Amino acid sequence: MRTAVFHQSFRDDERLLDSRTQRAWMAAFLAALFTMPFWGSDYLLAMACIVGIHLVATLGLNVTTGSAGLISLAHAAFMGVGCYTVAWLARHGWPFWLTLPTAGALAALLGVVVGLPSLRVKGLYLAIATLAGHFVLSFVFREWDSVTGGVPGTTIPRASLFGFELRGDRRNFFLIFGCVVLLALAARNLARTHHGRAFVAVRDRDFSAEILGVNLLRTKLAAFAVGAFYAGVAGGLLGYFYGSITPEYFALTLAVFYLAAIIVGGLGSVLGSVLGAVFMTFVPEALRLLAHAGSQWLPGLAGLLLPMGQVVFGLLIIGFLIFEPHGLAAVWARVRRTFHLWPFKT
Amino acid sequence: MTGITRRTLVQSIGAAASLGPFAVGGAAAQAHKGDVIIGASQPITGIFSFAGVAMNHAFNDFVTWKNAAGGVAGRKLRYVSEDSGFKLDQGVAIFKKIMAAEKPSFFFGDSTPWSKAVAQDARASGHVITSSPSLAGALADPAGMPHHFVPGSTYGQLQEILMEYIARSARGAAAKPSIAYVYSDGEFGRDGIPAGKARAQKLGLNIVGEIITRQAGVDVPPEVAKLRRMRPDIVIFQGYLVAPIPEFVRQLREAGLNPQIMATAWALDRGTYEAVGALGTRLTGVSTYRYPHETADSPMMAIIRDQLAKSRPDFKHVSPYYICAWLCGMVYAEIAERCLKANKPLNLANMKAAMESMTAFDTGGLAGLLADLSGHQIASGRIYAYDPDKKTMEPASGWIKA
Amino acid sequence: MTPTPAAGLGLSVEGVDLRFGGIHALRGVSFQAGPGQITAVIGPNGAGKTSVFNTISGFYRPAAGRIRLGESDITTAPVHARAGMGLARSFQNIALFRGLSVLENIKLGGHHGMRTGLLSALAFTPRARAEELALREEVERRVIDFLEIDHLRHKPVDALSYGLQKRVELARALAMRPRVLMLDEPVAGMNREETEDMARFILDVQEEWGVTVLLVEHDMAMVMDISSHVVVLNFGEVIAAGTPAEVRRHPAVIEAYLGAEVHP
Amino acid sequence: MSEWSILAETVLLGALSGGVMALIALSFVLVYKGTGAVNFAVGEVMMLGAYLYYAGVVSFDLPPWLAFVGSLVVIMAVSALVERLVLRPLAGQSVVAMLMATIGLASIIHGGVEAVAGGDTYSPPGLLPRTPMTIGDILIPGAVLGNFAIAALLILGFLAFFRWSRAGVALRATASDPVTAATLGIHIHRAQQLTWALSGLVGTVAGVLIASSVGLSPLLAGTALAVLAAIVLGGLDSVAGAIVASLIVGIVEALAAGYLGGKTREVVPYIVVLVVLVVRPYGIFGTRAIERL
Repeated sequence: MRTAVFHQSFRDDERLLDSRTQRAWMAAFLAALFTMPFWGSDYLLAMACIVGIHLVATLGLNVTTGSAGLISLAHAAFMGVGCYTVAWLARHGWPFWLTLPTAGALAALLGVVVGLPSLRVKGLYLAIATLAGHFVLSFVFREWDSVTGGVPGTTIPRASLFGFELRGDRRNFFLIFGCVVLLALAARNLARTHHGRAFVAVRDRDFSAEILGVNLLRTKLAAFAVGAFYAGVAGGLLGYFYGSITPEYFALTLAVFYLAAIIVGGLGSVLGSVLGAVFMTFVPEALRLLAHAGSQWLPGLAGLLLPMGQVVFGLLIIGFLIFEPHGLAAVWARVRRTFHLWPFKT
Repeated sequence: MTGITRRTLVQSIGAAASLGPFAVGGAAAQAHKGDVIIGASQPITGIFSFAGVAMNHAFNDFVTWKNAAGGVAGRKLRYVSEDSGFKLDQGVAIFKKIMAAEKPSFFFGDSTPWSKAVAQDARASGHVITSSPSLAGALADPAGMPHHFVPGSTYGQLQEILMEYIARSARGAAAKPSIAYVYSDGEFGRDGIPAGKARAQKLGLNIVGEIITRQAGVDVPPEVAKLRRMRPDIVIFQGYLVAPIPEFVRQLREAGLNPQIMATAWALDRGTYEAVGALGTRLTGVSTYRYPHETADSPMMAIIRDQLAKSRPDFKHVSPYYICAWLCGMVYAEIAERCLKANKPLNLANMKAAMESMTAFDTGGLAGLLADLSGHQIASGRIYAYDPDKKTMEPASGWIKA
Repeated sequence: MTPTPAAGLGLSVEGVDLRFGGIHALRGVSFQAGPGQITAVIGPNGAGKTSVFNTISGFYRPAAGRIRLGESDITTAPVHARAGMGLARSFQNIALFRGLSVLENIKLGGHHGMRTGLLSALAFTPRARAEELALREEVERRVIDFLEIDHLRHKPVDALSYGLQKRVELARALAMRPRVLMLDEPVAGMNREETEDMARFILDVQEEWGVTVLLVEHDMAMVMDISSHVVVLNFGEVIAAGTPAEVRRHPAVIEAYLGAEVHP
Repeated sequence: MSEWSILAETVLLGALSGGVMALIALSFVLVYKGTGAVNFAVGEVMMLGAYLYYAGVVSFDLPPWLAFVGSLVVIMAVSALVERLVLRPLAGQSVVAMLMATIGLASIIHGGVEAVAGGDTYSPPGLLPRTPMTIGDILIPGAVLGNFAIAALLILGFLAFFRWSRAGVALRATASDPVTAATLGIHIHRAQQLTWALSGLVGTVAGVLIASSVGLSPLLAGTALAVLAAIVLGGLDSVAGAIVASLIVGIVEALAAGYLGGKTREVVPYIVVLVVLVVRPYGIFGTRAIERL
């Protein structure tokens, strides 16, 4: 029960951070985040950049599958589209603040095309239709040598801002987390507008939503477009971060990784995407540290534990599905609620 | 515990034991003044684990042997490696972690994507020479990848050596043999094909057809049907480790065809030549490295055998991956030695110059001829053919330079 | 304050035929719902009441016949466009969206009136914020206060009692700025007191907003009490229509409900 | 060889390889019809079965046929266990949840097999003699014939089982309407467990057939994904559709590989899927799901 939070106007009631404590926490979090390049170690920065890229893609999938309930297995392919678009445009001298939105837009366009079957089919048929979309796009990545560099892949010139080259993890960090904050805010805003509500309505009962005036055609395609836009931007950031990419990176396992992230994190919420992306990226890392720490006493542990990465990954998905369907976001909310009036009893 | 699991567990426990102390202990172990550090992101787990485990053992054994023999110009070698699981994200993160923590002078990765992904950071760091088991032509590029070298011949060169051998052995014959390519739809499969076809054309050899298949789970019958129509004298496989080659050979024989079966580098491992040999077919192919049983002609092979007897008695099968990694260790040590002897710091410029000065590097017989590393690769190889009696691969030609 | 919505429109169903494969659900159904009036459609279970509603909503496409809303023929209009024309609806088995709070469910009613584009929604431009706040103002004033559910705003929908859920559904329908309000068994499963509340709300809506109400309901007392025109359906056919009094005495209706009189 | 016999050979080989694909498709459809869930882990169960068979032959020195039967029994037990521990707690949850549960399952099996058996490729012994057959100048390899024979036999057995045996009818009833089936005294949980066990069995047979011809490695699981194209073409909930569609996709893949080059082999079935989904959204034989409002 939250006390001392009284709104005078609807505007206050509708704000994202509606209490001073929330605004304080958010300010502290953002400060810690954007000063990380100065106190973080190289390794931490590298992992943070990878988490940031996965987070942008997870935010997108949480719109398509989390909010609108349209299962998409083509998310990794959309990321590929974004990455190759940025690679091609950057080679022709376009600056990053132009290549990233264009990459997102192109990926969004393909998202709409792959999303077309969602108008006539639902559930598992749709999942298989997006799977088909994934394989068709992967085929294009491997064969269209002139643009994508074909099987050997292609290189992406570093992003540069007015000649100041974004090289090394520190500079890329700001580019990536600038996008993360912007796109997370956008996703959060979407949930406050009628588009966001329409997505959830289409997920829960799309026939009733239609009768209430929700245009299913435009809403489902918009869900695919927004999700693909995010994946496209994430692909672009990936290209700038790695500097070179091959088609193998955008495998089906990556699409499954993002599905797992939104389920473990929490379907349909931005907080869910954040928690899911961070958690799922660090599972293999945590396993490695556990294996090394344990290998002092149990030499065999690393040998057994490391390949178990995939087993743990699967166990997590099933565990969360059965015991905590609303994911880490629900756990986070429960924890926060117990500390609302800390140290007093709620 | 089933047979296959016991062998694998032993391997992986061995890997873990070597991994454990070095990976974590490495940082903690008191770093001697100016240790020469070799970092590695090895695919200990994942679909390439059998190669990763072997290469990890090789580097450990090489470092133990080299330090026992006085190290490098008085300095000790230290090997720090972690498991990449053959995933790009993890492999790159490990590279950055070890570069930050250990400032290594040498780094060994797990694949072509890895080598390309870390290229810009490796070059920018200015103090590391990288390498990997990938024989892709794009990686042997002194100008584009000054910090990288390929510990063997590139796929293209291997194909060229193969074509030279085919042309040479057909000199007396009436008609030139017809050749068919069967390769997998990935960089591992496609990379060397254009060079091979070009050399074949130059030598007047006739390529009657190309068959491209998936990396795994290949539907063999329709492809064999096509081969039947091509009627090739020689079938060259490229881009497979074991999987479909034995089945291709089996169905070719059932269809009454008996072409000569050829392959390159990694495909010439025991799994393949034994399976194909069991079908009564002599697998032939080009390899940059000698085979472990050739201790007579290669003093270094004898050293490897002794070192293994000491440190890893139950490690029976020495695969080409082990030899490649050991050879790579030797190149690293030689580069370091040449710089330190001329008391030049181990930075990129000096190490690159030292590497390119190694035009007649004695690999102790591992790579046959004296190796010339000026092109950031070892462009030589020899043809080996399977000997059903000895059940090993025996030399079938002299050493050929690409 | 936003302008009060335009007065209710007349709704006429003309000779509608509906078939599901072999089943002939509706046979030449015709009736009118006078503008600003409360018209009830009654009949035993399986008479085709919900089928008529679904056909008017556009969920089923009739084999023959026409549906007219005010002047325009909406028989083939796309389902989602009908909300924009002023056709609002509640559902027999409650169709609230579990993923949305009560307030969000109600706001969804206003969806067809929103003009903010996707991009400006993502950026939440001042225009987008203004439109959302205007919708919030309107929903608060004209629906939430009106139906006295301001204590439920941020509650999850499935935490509410059955009666309250029905009221939220009515609120959502009202948020659609309806000109014709279709209510599918609004008081089914409610106790006496809740039924009276709901009946009062329906009457208030009709009187204050001048909205045309089309009602499907089994609670005879409530129907006869508040509706000015009653249509009786049986086996997909209109067997009687008129004022509550006329219909009550109509022989065909009695027979359909109570079975034939046994003549001595 | 004349143009015609090349075409005939390609089509025949495609149809024959479609036989094994039909087994995998049957494995998918069984679970979908029985429990409403698509099992994305069919490929992994297939691979696990093949590994069990190989372990039986190598580690326990069993003759191939005994090892084969052994692996079938173990897989049926494993599948039943999976249904009990993973699927039943999720009954009633959304489609996304069921789909993701099987994807999680696939990742567990894949990781487990890789941890124990490593990434090497093994070649398990074949079950059948491999005498090829020639019709005119068309030659059909023995392996393909053997695989098709076993697949056909098993599929006919299943169709008979579903048509005439009491348990088969009970499974069909549970599949079409679990609630009514329960009221008629059919123990629906045991029926669904049996469906999963049978799906595992069919998958393992396909796994052993493919592994003994193409080699056994964790990547074997990938071949099952191509079958998804077939079952969509045939309609997710129709056994006959899945079988016919698998033959069609087998032929389409063979024609694509034959005339458009090996590279297109993997993507052509998916292009066919996209076309079908737009034209006939529920596949050729699939029934259109009726939405109740």
